[in-house]
Amino acid sequence: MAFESFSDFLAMGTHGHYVWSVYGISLFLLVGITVQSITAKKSQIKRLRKLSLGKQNTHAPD
Amino acid sequence: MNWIWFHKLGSPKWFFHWADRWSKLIFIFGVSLFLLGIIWGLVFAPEDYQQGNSFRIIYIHVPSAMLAQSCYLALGISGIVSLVWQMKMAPIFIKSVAPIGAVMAIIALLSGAIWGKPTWGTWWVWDARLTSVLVLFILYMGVIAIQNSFDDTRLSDKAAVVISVVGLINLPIIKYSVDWWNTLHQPATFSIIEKPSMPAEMWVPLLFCVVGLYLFTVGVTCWRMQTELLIREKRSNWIKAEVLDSGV
Amino acid sequence: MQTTLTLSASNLCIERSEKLLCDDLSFRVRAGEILHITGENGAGKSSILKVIAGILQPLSGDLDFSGEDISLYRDVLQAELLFLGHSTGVKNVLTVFENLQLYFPKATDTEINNALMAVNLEGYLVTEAHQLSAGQKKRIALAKLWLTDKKVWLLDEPFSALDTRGIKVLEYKLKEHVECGGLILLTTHQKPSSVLDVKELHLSL
Amino acid sequence: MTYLSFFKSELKLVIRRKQDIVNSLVFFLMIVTLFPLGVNPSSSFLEPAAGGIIWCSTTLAILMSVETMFKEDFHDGSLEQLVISGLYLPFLILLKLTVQWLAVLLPLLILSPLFSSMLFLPWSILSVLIFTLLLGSPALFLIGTIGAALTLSLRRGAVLMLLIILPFYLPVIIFATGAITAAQTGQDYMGQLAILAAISLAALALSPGMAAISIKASIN
Repeated sequence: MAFESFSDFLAMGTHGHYVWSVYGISLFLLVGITVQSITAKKSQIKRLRKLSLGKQNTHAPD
Repeated sequence: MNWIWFHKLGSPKWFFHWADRWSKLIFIFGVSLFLLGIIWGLVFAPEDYQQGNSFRIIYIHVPSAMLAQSCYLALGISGIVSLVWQMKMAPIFIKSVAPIGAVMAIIALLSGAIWGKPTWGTWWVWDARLTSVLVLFILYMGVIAIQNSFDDTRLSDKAAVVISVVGLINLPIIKYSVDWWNTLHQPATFSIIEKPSMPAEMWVPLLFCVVGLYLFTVGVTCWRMQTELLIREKRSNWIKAEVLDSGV
Repeated sequence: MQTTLTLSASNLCIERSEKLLCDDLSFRVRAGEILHITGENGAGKSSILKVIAGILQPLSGDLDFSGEDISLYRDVLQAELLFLGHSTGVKNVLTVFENLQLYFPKATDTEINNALMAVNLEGYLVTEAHQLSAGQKKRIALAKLWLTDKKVWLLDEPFSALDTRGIKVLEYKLKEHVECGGLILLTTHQKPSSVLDVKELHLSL
Repeated sequence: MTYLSFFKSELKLVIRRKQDIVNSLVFFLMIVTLFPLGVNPSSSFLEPAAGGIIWCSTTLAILMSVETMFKEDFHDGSLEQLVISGLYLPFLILLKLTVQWLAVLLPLLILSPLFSSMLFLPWSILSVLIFTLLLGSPALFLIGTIGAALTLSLRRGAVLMLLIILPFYLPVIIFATGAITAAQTGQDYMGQLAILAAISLAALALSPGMAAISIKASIN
């Protein structure tokens, strides 16, 4: 353990705001691209599903 | 030598199933490694004797800078693969990995700039590493821009392939020229990362972070490629079956 | 050794901007024949010609020229090919004469003059092409037919810029060409007159 | 069509379109003028910066002239005719490029004494400047061709082309200005010139083929 207390850990010496802002921004960007990738895939699956189900319905009567 | 894996990789259907099975595992494993490395680095690694705690930015900066370079390398290699073997998956890979590489480059740039403030006293120094990451970022934006500029998929694929191949060949030249230029103009600045010796408590977590971020990238790339496949192969039967099977 | 020219396509699939234009198209043209490709606007008449010429890539299918597979490399065909597309390839700042000289550097002045006479452009020899109308530019491109020694002609709407007399002249030229052992693929809207003996290939949307 | 007749007609085209060449020279002059006006007209600023200023202006002027290189051929259909002519497309591109290079670079070289005296570049350095232009500019043209070929079907491709091609120009600019700086400080500059020549040769090997692939994709 490199820190005496939790507040020490937050302060990071005098460099707390540098370290935490880097980690914050990075986390935001990494989570952002992950979420974007997952939702894009899901929404595309949903769209294709609707499309193929819709086709089945329209073809059903004949 | 067995080349079956190579041909399998070129098959969209095979890839889709492979990604379905493995991408989640790879992603989760990667994220856990990365988090482990970061927590280790933030909480347990010792303070740097020169830079103090701002040194802990290394656990973000180095992995993302490495990923930014590796992604471009992968981009260029798959560009060559696409030119030589006309492999269908290669342009899909390029399209999927370019945004991730761009994000990695942004992270490396921002973390470098923020790290620069306590180290050099300014947000930006024209240091060799930061400058080449900046160029890398512009290269990524070029690939992304050219993919989004054409309506025709075939043309945008070809354009992205050509640009990434040219980029791959240019990358070492750019890197070398920036390094050379840097020694010319900035002989005095000390580089933020290169150390004569880094103790194991410092570099082992860094290794965790690097490997973790690589795996994270592989996982996310798989999903993006699957999305791209779902868009492009929407008329094929196996995609239709796939879509109906999967529970959203 | 086969000496007669044949051009054949088998199972050709052509896609343009995500739309399938033709699926499983096959045809065969021999020396002395004219293939007339008909179809509505947007049915892919021009695209077929461009695919054969090697400007567009087909989705799948094979092309064969006199027994040689030209699906991947069109060199053998292009050595014998004259393609007149929708865009004329006429350079605006060059004169009519220079435009033809670019494609036929060995042609003499009289030959070029005669060719221009055939398309009713005599007297425009040293006029720069940007002073001419779109129809006249199209006729500059058509004049190539009177200068070329290539055997395979791909003509996209060759009659569109011509008057009745011009159409007749061109039809006789086409007839002469196939009689000398050439082969022609052409697209038109209107039916060519009975002077020409054509094989029909109809594309439906 | 033969290689010779193509080359001749390209020469004619360039000569008839003198205005395009004049435009890119005026564009060059304009950028050079921006620096004394916008930053500092004193020789203490301009003299060390002269190499960089001239090279940045050259880069932009070349990019502008290369960008339009295939546009007209694409719209009037002669590009299609080139592709199906049965001639080797990369070589045709190289011929076209040679004409363009002569047309842009020769006037630039002739005017370079003027530009360098405007920027207080000493006469002894002028030869180094000319050498860097001669050895470095082929790379700029060759790499730029790829961008021009890729964006030729776009109506507003100029900005996109700048974005994708300029990063590839960095090494050329760095080594060219490096050679000029080295000459100004009395150091040996042969190394930089050799690297410039190497980059140009590499571009010569690679670019025509790449541009041909791009053109074939673009006329689709």
